[in-house]
Amino acid sequence: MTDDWSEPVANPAERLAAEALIVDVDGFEGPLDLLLTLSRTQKVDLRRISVLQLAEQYLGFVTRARALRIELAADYLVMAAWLAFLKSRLLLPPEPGDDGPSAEELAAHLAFQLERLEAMREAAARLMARDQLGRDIFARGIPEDVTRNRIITYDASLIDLMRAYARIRTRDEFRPFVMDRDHVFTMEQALDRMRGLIGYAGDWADLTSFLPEGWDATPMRRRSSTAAHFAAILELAKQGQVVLRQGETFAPIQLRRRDGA
Amino acid sequence: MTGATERTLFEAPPMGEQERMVEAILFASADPVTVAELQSRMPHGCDPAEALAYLRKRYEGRGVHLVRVGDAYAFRTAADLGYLMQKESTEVRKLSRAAIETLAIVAYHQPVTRTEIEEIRGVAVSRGTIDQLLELDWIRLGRRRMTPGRPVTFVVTEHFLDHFGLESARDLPGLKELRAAGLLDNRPLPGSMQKPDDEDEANTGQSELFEDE
Amino acid sequence: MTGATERTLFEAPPMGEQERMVEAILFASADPVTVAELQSRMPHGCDPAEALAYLRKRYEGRGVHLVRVGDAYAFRTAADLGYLMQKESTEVRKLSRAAIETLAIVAYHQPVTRTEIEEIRGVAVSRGTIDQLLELDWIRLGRRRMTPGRPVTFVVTEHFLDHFGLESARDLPGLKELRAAGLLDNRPLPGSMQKPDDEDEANTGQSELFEDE
Repeated sequence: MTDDWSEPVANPAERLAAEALIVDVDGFEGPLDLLLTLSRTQKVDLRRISVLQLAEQYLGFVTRARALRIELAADYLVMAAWLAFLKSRLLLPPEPGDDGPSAEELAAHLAFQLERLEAMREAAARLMARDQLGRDIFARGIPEDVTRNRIITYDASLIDLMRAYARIRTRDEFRPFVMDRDHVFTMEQALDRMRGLIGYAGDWADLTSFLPEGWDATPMRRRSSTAAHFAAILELAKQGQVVLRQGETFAPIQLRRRDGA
Repeated sequence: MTGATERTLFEAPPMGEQERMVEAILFASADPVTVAELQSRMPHGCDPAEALAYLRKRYEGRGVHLVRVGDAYAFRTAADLGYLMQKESTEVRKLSRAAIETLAIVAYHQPVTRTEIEEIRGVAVSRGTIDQLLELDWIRLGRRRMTPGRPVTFVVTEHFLDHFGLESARDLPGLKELRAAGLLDNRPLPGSMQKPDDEDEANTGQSELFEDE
Repeated sequence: MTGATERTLFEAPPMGEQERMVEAILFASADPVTVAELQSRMPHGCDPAEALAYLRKRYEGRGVHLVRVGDAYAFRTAADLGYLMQKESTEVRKLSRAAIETLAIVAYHQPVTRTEIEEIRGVAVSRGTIDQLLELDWIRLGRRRMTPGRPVTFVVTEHFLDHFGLESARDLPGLKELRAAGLLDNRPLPGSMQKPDDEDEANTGQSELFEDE
């Protein structure tokens, strides 16, 4: 896979030092990318890579970069710290009672990460090498667009129709924005009414007996019609058409047609 | 041209291969392609005219034809399959309130004039509403009223009865039934419902009705 | 159902005719057409899947091929004739290495979260990289992961398959080998979860690693 690292290297250490100086850190896409590049100098299958050697290579790289006052991003330093830790763990025998992951496991995981990244890079290269649409293979040049005929149909059900009709026919009773005057009897109405009725009032009669049918059912209607009729008879009295009397305060008001009127 | 001498070194590809080339070029090209252009794009020694003739034959009777457009060539879907290039989608919309109310008035009061509809609705009826109902074939023109101005009247159609599942406009439920069905508020009614007219306008000639339109 | 009786009233067109229909529809479209859409555009009782099989055979070895893209089908020029088509080639936007790698990771590991992509690449994935791939319509959002935070996942699109000439994501080159090698596994860092108990395997791997020193 990466064994064909073309240039022959006489002295790996020298070669590596030169490489580290040439390669700008920005040229790497993160510590893992740098590690993968470094691992290639080992000229072995990634499965057989020496993680210890790789850790040393990386730490050497970081040291030289610092000597050259190259600013290293934090993640490079984090990786350096982790590799330094891994290196010491790999070199020293495990402490008895240490129940964390073994150095070998950590090293194996790093090797796995490198192998996986390498595999993805190869997969990406293979993907991009495929025949691509618009470059190697082509779609229809004169697509005949499908004409989309949208037919709009209007629908209504019998219920809709009936509701609509019911709405129109009951509109007179349904006046949401008008003050409800159903329970209001106006003086004009009462006057009209009384003018028609006084002809029959030859004898004293209670005002309440003149109230229209249905207007004594609720207090509101009774009050409204009583007030309207009271005002109406006052008007008629003023015009000299009726005579009024009341025995005492709050006693029934009585009226009769004025004789000769 | 650097390729000129090189080209003569190679034999022209077999006709079957040339046919493939023409097929691919015509397929992918955004415009019809002339023989000259085919020639310029194919390897030296090719005979696009001959390849075109073979290809044309190959596509005879297929769903796609090789057609000549001016002095150029292109693939086109067979004319008899044009109907496959259409996609019909039906969108059902609810009638507007104005339309459904107008329709209801026509149904319950037919034959009814526009002025009468407006009186009943209490608002003007737009030309568009009437047109829509005419277009839907739910109302049509009835007899002219024998009143000054001889206004046209509207009546519902057979199609309307069909759509609403009615045998005749007389089957429309009355207000009492509407109330029983819970479609009306339970309030006293001002005056009784008007029965639909019994006038028979089935044979009304429509030609004369359009005269004043 | 009303359609059931209707269907039996009409015979489906003969298979040759159905083949023509599929041919015409696919030829006319630049984008792949699904079997369901073919079905909806063809007369009742047609079997587009069978017609497609015949048609595919018919175009084998031609300059234009019938290819499958996910659940859809399209005609595409034969790859070996790409050199004739320079005129049609569209300028392909140069993708960054990050974008190409991210695309490959999405394709091979899908559905994959952004964190997983970053784990594999060992570096943060920039918003722009994801946006570019989304814009190209090569990746799209998949289902949310049912893990804490419910992170979104990315998957490749049909358009991706179409672009790279893949019938399905299963046909990605080397997919089987990568899976067999365990390179598509999402292995956590040891110690971040439970300790692997297969010590023997770890030792073998490790001893091999030491040999090179």
